[in-house]
Amino acid sequence: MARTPPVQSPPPDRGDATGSWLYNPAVRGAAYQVALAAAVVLILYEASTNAIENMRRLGIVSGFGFWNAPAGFDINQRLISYSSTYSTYGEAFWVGLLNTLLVASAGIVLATVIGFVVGIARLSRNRIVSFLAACYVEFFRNIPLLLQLYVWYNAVLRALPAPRQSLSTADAVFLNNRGLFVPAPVFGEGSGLLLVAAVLACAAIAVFGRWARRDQDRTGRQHATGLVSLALFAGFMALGWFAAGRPVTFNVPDLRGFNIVGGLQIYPEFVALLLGLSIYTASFIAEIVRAGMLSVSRGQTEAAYSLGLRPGITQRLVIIPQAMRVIVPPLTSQLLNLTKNSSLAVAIGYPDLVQVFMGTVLNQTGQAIECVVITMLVYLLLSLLTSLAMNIYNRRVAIVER
Amino acid sequence: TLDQVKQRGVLHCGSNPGLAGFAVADDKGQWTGFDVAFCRAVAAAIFDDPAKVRFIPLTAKDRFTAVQSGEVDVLIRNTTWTMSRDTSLGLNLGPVNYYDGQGFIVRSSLGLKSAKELEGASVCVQQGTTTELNLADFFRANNIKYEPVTYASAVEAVKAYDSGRCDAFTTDASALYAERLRLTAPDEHVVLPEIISKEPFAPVVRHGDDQWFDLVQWTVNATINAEELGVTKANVDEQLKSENPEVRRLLGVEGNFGEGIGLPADWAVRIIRHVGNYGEIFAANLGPDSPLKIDRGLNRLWTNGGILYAPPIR
Amino acid sequence: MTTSGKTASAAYLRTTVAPPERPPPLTSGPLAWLRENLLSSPLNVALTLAGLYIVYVLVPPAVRFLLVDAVWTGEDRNACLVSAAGQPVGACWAFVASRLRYFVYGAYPDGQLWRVNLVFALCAAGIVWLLWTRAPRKDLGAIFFFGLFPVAAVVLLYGWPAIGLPHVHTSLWGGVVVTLVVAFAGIVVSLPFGVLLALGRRSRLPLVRLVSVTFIEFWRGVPLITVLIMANTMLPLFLPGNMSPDKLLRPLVGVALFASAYMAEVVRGGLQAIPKGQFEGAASLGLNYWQTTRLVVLPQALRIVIPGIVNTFIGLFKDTSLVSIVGIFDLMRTIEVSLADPRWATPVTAASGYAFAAIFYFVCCFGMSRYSIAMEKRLATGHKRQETDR
Amino acid sequence: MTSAAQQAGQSARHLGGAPVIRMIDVHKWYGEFHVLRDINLDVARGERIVICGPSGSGKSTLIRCINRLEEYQKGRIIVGDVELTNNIKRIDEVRREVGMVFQHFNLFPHLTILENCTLAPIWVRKIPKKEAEATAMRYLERVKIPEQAHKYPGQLSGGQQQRVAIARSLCMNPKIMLFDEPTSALDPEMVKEVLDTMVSLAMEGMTMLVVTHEMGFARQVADRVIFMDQGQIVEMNTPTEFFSNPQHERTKLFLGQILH
Amino acid sequence: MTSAAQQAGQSARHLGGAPVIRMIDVHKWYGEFHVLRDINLDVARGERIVICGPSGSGKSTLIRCINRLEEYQKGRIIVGDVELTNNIKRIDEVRREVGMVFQHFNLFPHLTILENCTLAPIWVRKIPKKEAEATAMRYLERVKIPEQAHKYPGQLSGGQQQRVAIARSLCMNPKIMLFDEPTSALDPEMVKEVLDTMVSLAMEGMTMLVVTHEMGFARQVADRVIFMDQGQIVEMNTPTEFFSNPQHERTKLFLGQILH
Ligand SMILES: Nc1ncnc2c1ncn2[C@@H]1O[C@H](COP(=O)(O)OP(=O)(O)OP(=O)(O)O)[C@@H](O)[C@H]1O
Ligand SMILES: Nc1ncnc2c1ncn2[C@@H]1O[C@H](COP(=O)(O)OP(=O)(O)OP(=O)(O)O)[C@@H](O)[C@H]1O
Ligand SMILES: [Mg+2]
Ligand SMILES: [Mg+2]
Repeated sequence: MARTPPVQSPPPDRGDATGSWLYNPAVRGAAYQVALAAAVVLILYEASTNAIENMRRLGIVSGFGFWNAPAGFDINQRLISYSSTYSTYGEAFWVGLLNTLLVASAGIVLATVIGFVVGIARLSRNRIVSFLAACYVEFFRNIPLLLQLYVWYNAVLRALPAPRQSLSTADAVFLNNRGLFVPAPVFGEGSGLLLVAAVLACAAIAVFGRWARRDQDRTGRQHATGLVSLALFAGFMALGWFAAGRPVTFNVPDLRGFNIVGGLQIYPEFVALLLGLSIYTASFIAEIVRAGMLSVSRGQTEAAYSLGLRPGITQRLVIIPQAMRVIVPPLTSQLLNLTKNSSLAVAIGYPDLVQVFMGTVLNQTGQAIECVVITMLVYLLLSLLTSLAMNIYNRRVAIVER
Repeated sequence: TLDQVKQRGVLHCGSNPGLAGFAVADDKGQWTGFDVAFCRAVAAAIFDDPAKVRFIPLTAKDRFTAVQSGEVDVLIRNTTWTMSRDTSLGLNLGPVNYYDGQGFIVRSSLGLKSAKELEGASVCVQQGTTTELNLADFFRANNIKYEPVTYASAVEAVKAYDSGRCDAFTTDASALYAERLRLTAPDEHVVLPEIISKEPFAPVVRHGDDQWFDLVQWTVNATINAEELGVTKANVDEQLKSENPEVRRLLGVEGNFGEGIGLPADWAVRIIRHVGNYGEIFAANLGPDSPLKIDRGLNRLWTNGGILYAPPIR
Repeated sequence: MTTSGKTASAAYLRTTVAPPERPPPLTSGPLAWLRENLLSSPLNVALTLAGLYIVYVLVPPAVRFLLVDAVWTGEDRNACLVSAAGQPVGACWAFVASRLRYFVYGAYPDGQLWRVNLVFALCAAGIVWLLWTRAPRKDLGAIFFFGLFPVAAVVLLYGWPAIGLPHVHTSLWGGVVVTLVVAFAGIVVSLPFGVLLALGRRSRLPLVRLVSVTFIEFWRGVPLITVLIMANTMLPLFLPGNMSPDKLLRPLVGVALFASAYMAEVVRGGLQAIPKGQFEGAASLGLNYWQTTRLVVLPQALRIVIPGIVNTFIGLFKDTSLVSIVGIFDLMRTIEVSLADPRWATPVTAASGYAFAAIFYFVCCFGMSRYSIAMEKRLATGHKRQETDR
Repeated sequence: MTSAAQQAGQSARHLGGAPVIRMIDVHKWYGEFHVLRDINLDVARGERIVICGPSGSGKSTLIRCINRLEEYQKGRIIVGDVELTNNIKRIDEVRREVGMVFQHFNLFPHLTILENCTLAPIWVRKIPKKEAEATAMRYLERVKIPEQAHKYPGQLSGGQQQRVAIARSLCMNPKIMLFDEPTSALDPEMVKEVLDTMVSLAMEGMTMLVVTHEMGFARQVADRVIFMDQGQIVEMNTPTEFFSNPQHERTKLFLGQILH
Repeated sequence: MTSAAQQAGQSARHLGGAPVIRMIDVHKWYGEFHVLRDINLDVARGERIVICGPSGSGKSTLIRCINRLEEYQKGRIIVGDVELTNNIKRIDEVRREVGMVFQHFNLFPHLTILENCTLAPIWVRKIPKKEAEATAMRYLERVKIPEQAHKYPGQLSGGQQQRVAIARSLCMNPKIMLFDEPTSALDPEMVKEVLDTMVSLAMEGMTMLVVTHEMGFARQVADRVIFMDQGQIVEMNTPTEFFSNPQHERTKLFLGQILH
């Protein structure tokens, strides 16, 4: 009987002749799905017909016609030019979106820095330091962010003096309850050269970096890349500065009337939001960092030490690369949370996307559905892009197993 | 709507969640104020009982949706009557129960005489109201630079002003007086003389129920007419015997004007007996008998140099 | 080697036992601990000093503000303005005390407070029943907490004239009551709904999976505040005709949908941890899909994710504060509103109110997080025992 | 009918019973991987069959096809008088009659031993709880661990757990029992207690298909031993013949490795 | 000086080399727990020492003291001509000369095998990459896995990983190699390949300290076998003597358990 039946390819999907279709899982599955689809469609249909009917009844016109209508209201912090006279609701949207992105990106940097510092402090062998870090984490993450924002906003405001009693250094930087005023650079003729210098500097640093790596590969010598890069950058910039004839002047803030005029103003709402978001999120990041560092087994450090690697290099080449794999995914989700939480700006008067678009624009135009949908889509898009990037990263760094 | 209200046994009245003088609830949920009084007037007209009102606090943002959706039967909440609101939001507004205008409050220590001196000032304002637009218009028209600081709620805006974040706070003048009371040191703030906008406050109802709209309209008108005719809470029962045909028509002794709005003939008597006439409502909530002590100004009767003028009942 | 050649053997045999000795001084005991943990290197000394300085900067003023200089009694703002002795004043607890009723019950009518208290008591009982690890009949507890209690709470809080409980409209609810109602409604809805979504996400039917994934990722991708604003402005539009959901109901719907998505992900984690053998074991006994899910898979999965559920609840609890932005009188908002009360306007009023809120939220959240950590430890050791036993 | 099928039919007939399991020309693929090829096997009522073969040869897959934990793509399997198709009702019927014991026990860790044993009778056979518990206790006594009834699986040793798993299957009163390497996850000292249980089960006339490498067990109780390789049944014989006189090269090699 | 120290010195001399490791009167505590007591040991250049003893007797601690993965509180340890103190520079010097292989390999999972082997030479010895890679390949060939150079540790079997770990240590050209139970985490069939590598290393004259329970290995290559118990060196002898004629009661007991 030992004739070996040959290996065959599977036959095409076998229809089931004998089974009653009622009990066929494939049929049942299809039925479930059709039912679900019907339910979803029904809900969507109901909701949309209701919405249309209601809007007709209430005389609400839908559509995006308002996008190009003049806005008529002002926004204090704006990264692109905007004025109540000439700008449209659409431009208000961009102002809000950019403000969201501004505070989110600043928050991401700050939260990551604080989070790593606190997380590493929590692992410190110094008991006082690790205890303080633990207190930080427990305190800030167990209090609602909204409450923290109120406290920061009011604390920031109350602690600072009125404009006339501004704290100032060299009559160029002022700090008061209207915010922080610093000289604003005004780029005159020839500033382009500075840009060129910066680009050149970066190129030079890149070239040097590559050379340093090669040289180490070749001769084993190690180079102080950080210091050299800094020097290179400073040198190029100085060169460009003088070559272009000092093109940049500064608009120095000045106390005039009852307020500070000129300069670059950093609003207290921004500061409060930034602080609140970063400090709150950092308390979560700290835990993630701690867990990540602990996930690298003690054996890795010991192995590195016993090979003669110094603690600094061990951290850089052995521990951190491994910890990062564990840290990065939850870290991104926290940073995403930070971005989403920046919508709490609405509580303290920072003109972010939600405050401007889902607040003022929605109220002035009455176009609730359009405004809500656009705002949500923006956040959704941010989330999806982030998770996409995350998946790619994960695939790239996944530890290869067999 | 009237039938619904009658059936429900209680009027749903949209109100400001807290504006001294106009609508405030105490810890126990008891509402008082100028707008509140008009809500009660409507309830009194319908039920002969001013307590049959449920007050639904609404923010500036969601007040119109609340009317549109029928969550409230009427919105009496310092709402400015504008054309767009009247025509494109599916709402009916009117008549005016308070003539207001937007003003500024500043610290007296600044020594300002006029809003035109606010060059470079930062101004706290509440989001999503006509106030925000008027503010922009005013500064644009006068070509003055300023820095708006916009808050979602009035409470936040006032708090920020109080703590020094802004040089000025702007809202309807009536509210300025009310909000001033909330400041840490009310005496150190002054209301600037400029009124930069017309803000006629009017009750709001939904499109499509004209009888209900009439009822609300004439409730307001009744209080004004009552003041004009000298009918007060105290003397309303006496006035029933009045010979003045206008009074007799108002109080339903002559004719049956209540029929047109689905109410019995004594509808106005109920209003006045329970809430009083316009002058009494004003005095108790905003005027001399209140902490706000707002001058009646435009809100005097036309006979007294104001513009308060109600169509006659006949 | 100083001593040379006594025996020429490579062998060594210990004849005298070296007894255990006490370590030399400075290598153990509190001093060694100090040296080891605080002063082992110059950097460490610097860190210690910096740490002590931070403690010095933060702790005494906080204690002074919260306790030593605090004003405990008083009728109005005068009590909390600069004290008679001209000293600055700490926290104005008198303010909190005078508004405490409002913070807890909002404007709930006076005569009816017992109803709220009863709900609090029932809630506490349910929580203890469920979370205390040695309480009996957890299944009944769950039915009580997730089935009976919500109904009872609604009846008690909202009223039912037929049984002699007059209506108390939701616009009168406020403070802690609303905070708890929102958080609780979130968890009660999100748990079953999250379970369904999690099962859907793991279904082998592509459409079911697609719908679940879309739903979950949508809600997880947008900020809660936008969800709340949406619920507030758009929900009435989507419902037929004149149906206008209660003001408090709208954020509840928003919160519930939002929480369900997060809960689904937590539950999915638990489902993934169930080994394939459990499904096969159940199948080979003839249990069908729903029986397997209900009797075998979910009991295990939910137990594993209790810490995750508690953590979600902590997040939810903190997030309830956002409903204040859309005009719901939760604890946050009652405090915010009270801060604007001119009778209590003092420089320390705001700080006192916020401190009160902070303490409230911190105590609740920290307590829950400790519980979930303890739970996690128990689960971890439980698993270990099982493995070694095998 | 291929020769393999004839043989299988004959051996079944040899025992005189009507076949309770018939596998005819069964083929199965995992994707493109042909894991079962041309399987023909008849099992008579009361027959005890041991299946052995190198790792990956498809033994587990074969017996998992019998209670439809796996689908097959070609051929027919008939259990009792039910043919296995996509009909869920039919599958449930079959699973009720076929018990299965796994390598890793697959007890439900959140239920006590007793609950593990009564779960299926209560929910599948809809037997009153009392009655189900009485039956369960009887079977727990039979596998000699009645005193553990109220413990949880995690508190038992591996051998005890496996015996519970057997009792759990028996509580459904199956007509056929399938065993997939029931002792290979056990420490050596526990293997015996499980094998003893299985032997006593065999002695009572249960129809059994056992995947195992315990050749002592095979010698003692098997009516037939089947050797599989690369998804095929390579050789099938009575244990005496099988061990003393293997025919196929592969079988010889395998037995050489396994019987030290 | 205690007798133990004398003895240790003598045995080293007996082999004729100058001691490359000298441990004099070493004591170590974990908190209050006296884990190493009165350790005296001289290791000559080229000497192969096997350390055995019951679990918890301090074997690992002992060899971890030699490259300062652990501090000790009393006594002296001199490696080469460097005394181990808190001086970081000195510790680095010692670690460069002492290789260590762990029970759990401790390869860096994010680096390829080749990168694992070149990391330390490049960053510690500052050797050009090319050169380091050439050396690494040489040692990988020596441990018979050059073809795996570009794989990651996770893709290798345990035995292969341990051989990589040995190669990685060898790439630093250490004068002394420490092994801490290098085979105890391996499946039996992989033990041999690792032991073979170690034997061949021993044959080339590397100074080795090996904690292991592989008594065959000890017999084959050890110059001395040390038996530890409760933190003390209890007995030390040539393997022949040690196994055939253990002196101490504890040693006898231990050997009785371990040699089947
Ligand atoms: N779900 C699956 N998908 C793809 N291939 C599978 C799957 N399950 C098993 N296989 C493959 O099918 C073949 C047969 O597996 P099976 O488990 O039946 O072998 P076995 O004889 O029981 O081996 P063992 O003695 O190791 O249990 C193996 O090569 C296995 O890798
Ligand atoms: N970091 C530590 N803190 C406290 N005690 C420790 C520590 N490391 C080890 N010990 C204890 O020191 C003793 C000796 O440990 P060591 O690891 O040296 O033993 P060993 O002989 O290598 O044992 P094994 O054969 O199990 O590896 C043990 O009792 C152990 O519990
Ligand atoms: Mg198998
Ligand atoms: Mg050890």
